[in-house]
Amino acid sequence: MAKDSKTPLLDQLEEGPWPSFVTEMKRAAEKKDAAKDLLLQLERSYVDKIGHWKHGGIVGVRGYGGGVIGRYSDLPEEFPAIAEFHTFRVNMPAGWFYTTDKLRQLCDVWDKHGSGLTNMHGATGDIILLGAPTEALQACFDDLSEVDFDLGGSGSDMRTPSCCVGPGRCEYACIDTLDLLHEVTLEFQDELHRPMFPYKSKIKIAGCPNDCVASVARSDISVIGTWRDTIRIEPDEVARYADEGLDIQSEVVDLCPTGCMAWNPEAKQLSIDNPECNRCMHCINVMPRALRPGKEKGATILVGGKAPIVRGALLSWVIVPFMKMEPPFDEFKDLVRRIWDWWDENGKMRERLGELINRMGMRAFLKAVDLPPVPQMIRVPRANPYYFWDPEEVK
Amino acid sequence: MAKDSKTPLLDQLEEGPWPSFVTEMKRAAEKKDAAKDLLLQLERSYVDKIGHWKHGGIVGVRGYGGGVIGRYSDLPEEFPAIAEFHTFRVNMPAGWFYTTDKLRQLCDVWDKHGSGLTNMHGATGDIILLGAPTEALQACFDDLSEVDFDLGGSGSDMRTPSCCVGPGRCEYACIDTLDLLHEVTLEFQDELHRPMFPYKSKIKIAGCPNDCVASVARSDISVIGTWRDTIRIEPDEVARYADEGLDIQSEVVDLCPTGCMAWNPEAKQLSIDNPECNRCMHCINVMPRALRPGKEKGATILVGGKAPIVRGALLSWVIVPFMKMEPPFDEFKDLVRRIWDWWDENGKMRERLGELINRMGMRAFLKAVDLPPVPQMIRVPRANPYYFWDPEEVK
Amino acid sequence: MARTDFGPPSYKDMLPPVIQKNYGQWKYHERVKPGVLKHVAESGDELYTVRVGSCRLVSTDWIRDVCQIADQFCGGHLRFTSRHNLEFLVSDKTQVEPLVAHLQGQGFIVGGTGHAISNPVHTQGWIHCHTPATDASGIVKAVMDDLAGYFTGSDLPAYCRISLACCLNMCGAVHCSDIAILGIHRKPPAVNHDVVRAKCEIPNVIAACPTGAIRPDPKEKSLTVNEEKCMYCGNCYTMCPGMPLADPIGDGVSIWVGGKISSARTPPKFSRLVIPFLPNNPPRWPEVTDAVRNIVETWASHARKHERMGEWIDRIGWERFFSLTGIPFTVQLIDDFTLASETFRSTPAFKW
Amino acid sequence: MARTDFGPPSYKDMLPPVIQKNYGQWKYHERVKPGVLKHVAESGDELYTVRVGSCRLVSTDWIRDVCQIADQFCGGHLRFTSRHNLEFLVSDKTQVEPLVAHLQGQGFIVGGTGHAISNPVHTQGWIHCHTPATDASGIVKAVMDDLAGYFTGSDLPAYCRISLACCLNMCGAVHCSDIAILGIHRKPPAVNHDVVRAKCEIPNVIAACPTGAIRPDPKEKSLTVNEEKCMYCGNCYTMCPGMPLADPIGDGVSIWVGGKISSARTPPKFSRLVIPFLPNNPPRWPEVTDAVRNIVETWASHARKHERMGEWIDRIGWERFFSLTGIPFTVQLIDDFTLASETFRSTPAFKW
Ligand code: SRM
Ligand code: SRM
Ligand code: SRM
Ligand code: SRM
Ligand code: SF4
Ligand code: SF4
Ligand code: SF4
Ligand code: SF4
Ligand code: SF4
Ligand code: SF4
Ligand code: SF4
Ligand code: SF4
Repeated sequence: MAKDSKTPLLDQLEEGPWPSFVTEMKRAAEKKDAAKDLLLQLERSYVDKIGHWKHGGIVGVRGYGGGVIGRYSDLPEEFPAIAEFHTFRVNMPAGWFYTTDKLRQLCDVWDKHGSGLTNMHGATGDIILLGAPTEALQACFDDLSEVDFDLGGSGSDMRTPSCCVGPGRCEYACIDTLDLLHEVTLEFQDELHRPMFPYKSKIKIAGCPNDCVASVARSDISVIGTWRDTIRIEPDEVARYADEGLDIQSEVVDLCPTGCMAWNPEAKQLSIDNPECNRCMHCINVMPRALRPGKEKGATILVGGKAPIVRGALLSWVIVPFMKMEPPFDEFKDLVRRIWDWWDENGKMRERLGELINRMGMRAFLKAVDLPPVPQMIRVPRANPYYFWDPEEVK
Repeated sequence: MAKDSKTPLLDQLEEGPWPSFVTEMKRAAEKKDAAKDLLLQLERSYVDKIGHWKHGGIVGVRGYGGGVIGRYSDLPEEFPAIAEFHTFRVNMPAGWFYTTDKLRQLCDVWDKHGSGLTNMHGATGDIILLGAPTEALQACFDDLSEVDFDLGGSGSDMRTPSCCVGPGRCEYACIDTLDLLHEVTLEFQDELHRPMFPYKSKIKIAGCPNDCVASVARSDISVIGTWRDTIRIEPDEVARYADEGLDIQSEVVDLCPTGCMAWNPEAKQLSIDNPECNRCMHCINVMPRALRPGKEKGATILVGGKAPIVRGALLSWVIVPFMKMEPPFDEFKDLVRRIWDWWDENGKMRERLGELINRMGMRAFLKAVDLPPVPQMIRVPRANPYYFWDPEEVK
Repeated sequence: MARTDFGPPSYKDMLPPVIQKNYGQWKYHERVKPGVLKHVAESGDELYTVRVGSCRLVSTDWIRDVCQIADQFCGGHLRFTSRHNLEFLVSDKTQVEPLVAHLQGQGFIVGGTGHAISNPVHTQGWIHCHTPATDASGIVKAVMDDLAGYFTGSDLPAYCRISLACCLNMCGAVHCSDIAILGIHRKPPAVNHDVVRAKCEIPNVIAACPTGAIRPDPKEKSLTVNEEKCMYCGNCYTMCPGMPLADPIGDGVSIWVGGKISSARTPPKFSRLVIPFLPNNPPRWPEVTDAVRNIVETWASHARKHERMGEWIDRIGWERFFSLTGIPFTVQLIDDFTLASETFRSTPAFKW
Repeated sequence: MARTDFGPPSYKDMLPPVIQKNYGQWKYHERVKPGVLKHVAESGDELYTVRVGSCRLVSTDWIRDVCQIADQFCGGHLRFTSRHNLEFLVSDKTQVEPLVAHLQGQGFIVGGTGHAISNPVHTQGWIHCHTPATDASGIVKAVMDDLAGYFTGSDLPAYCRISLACCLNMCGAVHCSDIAILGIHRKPPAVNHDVVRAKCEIPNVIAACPTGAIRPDPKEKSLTVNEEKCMYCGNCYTMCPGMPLADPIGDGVSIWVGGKISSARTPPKFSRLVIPFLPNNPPRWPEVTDAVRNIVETWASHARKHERMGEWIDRIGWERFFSLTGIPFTVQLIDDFTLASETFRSTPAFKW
């Protein structure tokens, strides 16, 4: 960069092997004033060591309660092109699969109305179209809808659900993550687009316990594929892995958390005491040619996962150890409705599902959504004696 | 027992291989009306399936605030001999060692003044003299003091401290539990006998991490012997255990929690990667002839252990990983005083040390008692981002 | 004026000569046979310990009996253990077998060492406390009559510590026992307005309740209890005899498993609730003895050597504990107290 | 009136033919080389995936660029991953090497598969959010420039997932990452009374504070913050521009380690705080890049194969993590929030 660059700090981030967002911003800046001002304001942040955005009031498009995040520069005189710089959350196709045609249509719309900058994708999974003024919002959405892109969630609604690639490319998929995601998204369009819950609610769907979409940590309702029967073993392929040099004893058997595997190196035979297997995936992960999930497939449903605001982060908890997952997924949809109903009725403002369960107790939750208690729900039983008996339980 | 027994239910507890407390009660009942009425009231409880005691107001002996537990029958008309039936908590000698002479002196006093029934011992460790009327208390205590028995604790004071047998008989003892106990008990006689704390405070002392006195679970201040250097190995004895048939690999090495041991069966050699040993005692326990704690001995100090009332049970937490423990134990006594001072100043009524630390934070505690933070204090660092910075920490 | 604050008798005066001589100089020990330990000192001296089960609630006659035995075999020295057993300390090896024979002849029970079920730590129960939800000594007697073979033998996989407390106060370390038997109340106090008016200081009673469940009842000049907030702790009854908690139907026993104290292999653990309620059925509490035996035997037949109850369960998983013991899993076992979410399962990895 | 609620484009229309044909019929996969996966279907069909690192904040030009490559090599199909990488889906094996060469020629970075450091999940930072305590894209760029060799190679012991969030809201799964970089504020909002008076609804601001730290200041017709209760969450600033939290000295970065998501071997875990504060030092945050590299390399050189950061630390113990990395242990790392006591150590068994 030239000596008289206006962005000497950012320029340093154009060097190095990792792709440079600064370069991307500069490409957009060549066409769009908004992108240029964004670059300059960011340089200013790099000097000041603070951000320069204010919270947006409510902005949006007709018929929707969410999907647009309002944002205003706190230096509008200096950076007028980003005085208003709102983002769209655009619902991505399941599994983030695209045809190039579709992507180009999206680019055309965004080049027309916005900054030309995007996030592919946001942390929730949406396509983030980064920065447009208030007046452009409706027209931009109209054009998006022309090319079949709808909005995702924001505010106190169901957020855009997401899923792993699943049956699209992964041999481990125990459920059709893509189809389930699409079905759920269509089923709950109203909940997605019109905030009316106590707070946000997220659904994420992973095809197996590897959880490649991090559902257990960042969704209120986590769906994780699994199986109920036994791991399928291909004995020849086991032997082939051994021949290729895999140390099956130390890399597989010794790391099995339940100790349910045995390896006979002479016979090159691997055996699994399947009832003791907890289906953690490790052995399958290491030997995918030789081992496969069983055939009786379905999902474990967990709830409550979330980031730390306000009472600490939570990982989702098992509430249904196994549910068949076949179209039209009515059992699942119905459960989701029962869960939301209870949360909606009892949740305080900004209280997520997990926090509500913590406050009211798993017992109240299970009763309300009509699920039986099973040991798979717990890591350990209670250690404290503070069970408040219902008079009905005391005959 | 005869058909017309007045205690048909209790009589059934005279059968069977385990020693019978009913038989003991009957023996005492032959001499003492109080013991007889106790037996009858207990039979009544066995019929009614409820206890028949009321809480005692404050009873005691001159010069002491605790040491006697008041108790009144709620059926005084029926069982007049136990209308008042208070118990003494008598401070036992360290390690519960007795000469028969001393025990007979105790029996003489108790046969004179009380029911002739005792607990050898109470769960805190005291000799419990079970049941005397109010009027007998002072005289009984006077006679006890004649034979050198003093009272233990009750109420909001330091409770009678206790310790394991330690150097009296155990090769694992890393500290002189008996001497430390005796010294501490003498040092804090005032705190033991005159309730003036927010609540009870317990000290228990174990000679090694086997913790044969359950200090970690039931004392506010737990002292557990340990060592800092390396386990001493007697190679010949290792080989002898192997020759005798001990499976050193599976019973010792495989159960070592840190995986720091290796066994060479051909050479019959056992080796320990000592810096990785966490001194859990397992290997030493299994092979006491061959393995011994190191020579640089001292104690880990933990605090906070308690039963569930009110906010849940706590296990004690490490606050000093290693402290030398040599007479006159000034460093330890001084720490105890600092801990009590802070608790006394900040604790609410019925708030034990562990609960206070939970309420005010380990940070405040460590600062107040002047201990440096070290990783040995924690199982894991915090997972939540809610650290409240002191303005002084933010330069 | 009587002497005060002179403290307990010095242990130094209580130690037998062999201990005085070898104090702190013990080298190793061996388990000679159930109930008999041998400790060898650096000096080569040997100390034999013969351990005897005690019901803890004993008469002075019993103390005099055991003193006599100690005089005869142990030079007038004995001790008690932290689990209330009695120990005879023998320095003359030839006296060991005669002592054991003598004890057994007198009806004493010798054992409790090594991988055995030692004496259950327990509490007062209906003998002397005012808040018990069950008896202590009676259940312990019934349970140990049933399990005596595990006291006199020592071929369990590991230690198995059974403890009993008669109410939530949990006197004793029952919250960290391999098997804990815990008395529980299940009904809030039944307010007797007459007694409250006559005998209780209303503000003190209100202040005593840790959950704030008690409010004044101005009409009755007495108190009411918000039953949903009451956790049956009995603090109010301690302050006021008009608030009795005990109830023949409400009271009973819960069973907790998997706790431990020692740091051997794994850190100390709390016991966990597995049976929320069994009725008080004196004098022999058959439901309780059956439950405890079932748990002991299931563990004993499945655990590996040196594997304590909690370590075994950690290895196999709680779902497997329930399937192996046949104990039904009920909603009461799911935590809903302060740290509840720590006990939930956040992984799809579990067994059927 | 525009159409509403029609939902996202159907994934079915987005799948390349080889996936349409073999949908749900994949048999196994192999890692061909860093950045290249091969999936084999029951039918025998093969699908090659070439993974490319992305900075996520991209221009439409970039999207058009990659579309062009996808047209050339992949019949016009591509996808993105859950960690924001780009994947080219190749059904013709002979196209794999030319594609990789083409990509590298164009300056794309190929890798991120297997035991590598994949793309850090991250957030908006100074680019678009109003509560950041640090930038997001800038630190990620600096860290990944430094660690690019671990993206293009894949010989780490196991996966190492790095994530960044610019404030406590933790957008992204940073709380369960092998290494999490978290922006933190350390100063309460600096109340600007003029702005508050002019622009804010006082009751709403008070209600927004989760810790109840805000009270009315009647004199100033404004607000005061009880600094001891403030945990710097920025909720008040969301409601009211007169309560800015950002501060060049107060703001910076904290480092957390040992989290994981998958249930492979061990259940999911939270990341734990190990460095409470590093300053914001743009554009390259050298303190942060050094800290992350040190942690990665210490782990890489000590962990066993398949052992994630948190699994390694669980095996060796946290005290050993601190001694091996040389990171000082400070009081900030000790929990004092709601579940604090669960994190304390209740055993004398530890290392030096
Ligand atoms: C854009 C995005 C970050 C990104 O760069 O990718 C984002 C950005 C914001 N998040 Fe987030 N969150 C984003 C994914 C997440 C995730 C990850 C996820 O969904 O998987 C989480 C953690 C999971 C969870 O929900 O618990 C997340 C947890 C939060 C929280 C804390 C919620 C909690 O209960 O702890 C807040 C605070 C709030 O809701 O007030 C928040 C709030 C915000 C706000 C709306 C802050 C605000 O009040 O204005 C941010 C707007 C930034 C902007 O100007 O665009 N964001 N946020 C992500 C959404 C993109 C998308 O739709 O794809
Ligand atoms: C006698 C004894 C049980 C026994 O049969 O051995 C006992 C008996 C009582 N305990 Fe205890 N506790 C006894 C050891 C314990 C222990 C065990 C220990 O000290 O190692 C504990 C658990 C450890 C602990 O302190 O946390 C214990 C935890 C309690 C508690 C709950 C304290 C808590 O913080 O959770 C209470 C309730 C209270 O203090 O109000 C309590 C209260 C009581 C009272 C005083 C109930 C009352 O309010 O009247 C009982 C009097 C019974 C009586 O009439 O004699 N007792 N108590 C034990 C004392 C004998 C001795 O001095 O040797
Ligand atoms: C006598 C006594 C100490 C005292 O001062 O009274 C004692 C004495 C010994 N204990 Fe203990 N322990 C004694 C209570 C305890 C307790 C406390 C309790 O049960 O309340 C524990 C903690 C129990 C727990 O973890 O829940 C305890 C956990 C141990 C352990 C660890 C066992 C384990 O693997 O977890 C050992 C090591 C071993 O034996 O392998 C041990 C080892 C020993 C040794 C072998 C130590 C030695 O070298 O002398 C002693 C003989 C043990 C035996 O019975 O075979 N001692 N021991 C206590 C006897 C109680 C009884 O009458 O049964
Ligand atoms: C493409 C993607 C799914 C998607 O829908 O986008 C994916 C794809 C695969 N994952 Fe994943 N995972 C993907 C995100 C994840 C995540 C989520 C995350 O990182 O936020 C996780 C959880 C991470 C964690 O535990 O913290 C994840 C944990 C796994 C694991 C478990 C690893 C472990 O031992 O803990 C496996 C199994 C393995 O590879 O051994 C796995 C395995 C796989 C396999 C081998 C599955 C298969 O047979 O196709 C895929 C290729 C992996 C590779 O990169 O070598 N995948 N995988 C995601 C690629 C992200 C990226 O660009 O780097
Ligand atoms: S979660 Fe399982 S099914 Fe989904 S992509 Fe990952 S490994 Fe495949
Ligand atoms: S899936 Fe996990 S638990 Fe099951 S056999 Fe494989 S490694 Fe073991
Ligand atoms: S705690 Fe240790 S030193 Fe004390 S008796 Fe038990 S094993 Fe021996
Ligand atoms: S004391 Fe414990 S950690 Fe140390 S070597 Fe022995 S078994 Fe291993
Ligand atoms: S456990 Fe409860 S009922 Fe039993 S002695 Fe202790 S306080 Fe009394
Ligand atoms: S029993 Fe305990 S919780 Fe219930 S009302 Fe009485 S004091 Fe309160
Ligand atoms: S982590 Fe905080 S600052 Fe960063 S995008 Fe999310 S809400 Fe904004
Ligand atoms: S930053 Fe958060 S905690 Fe602090 S005053 Fe504002 S709203 Fe309250």
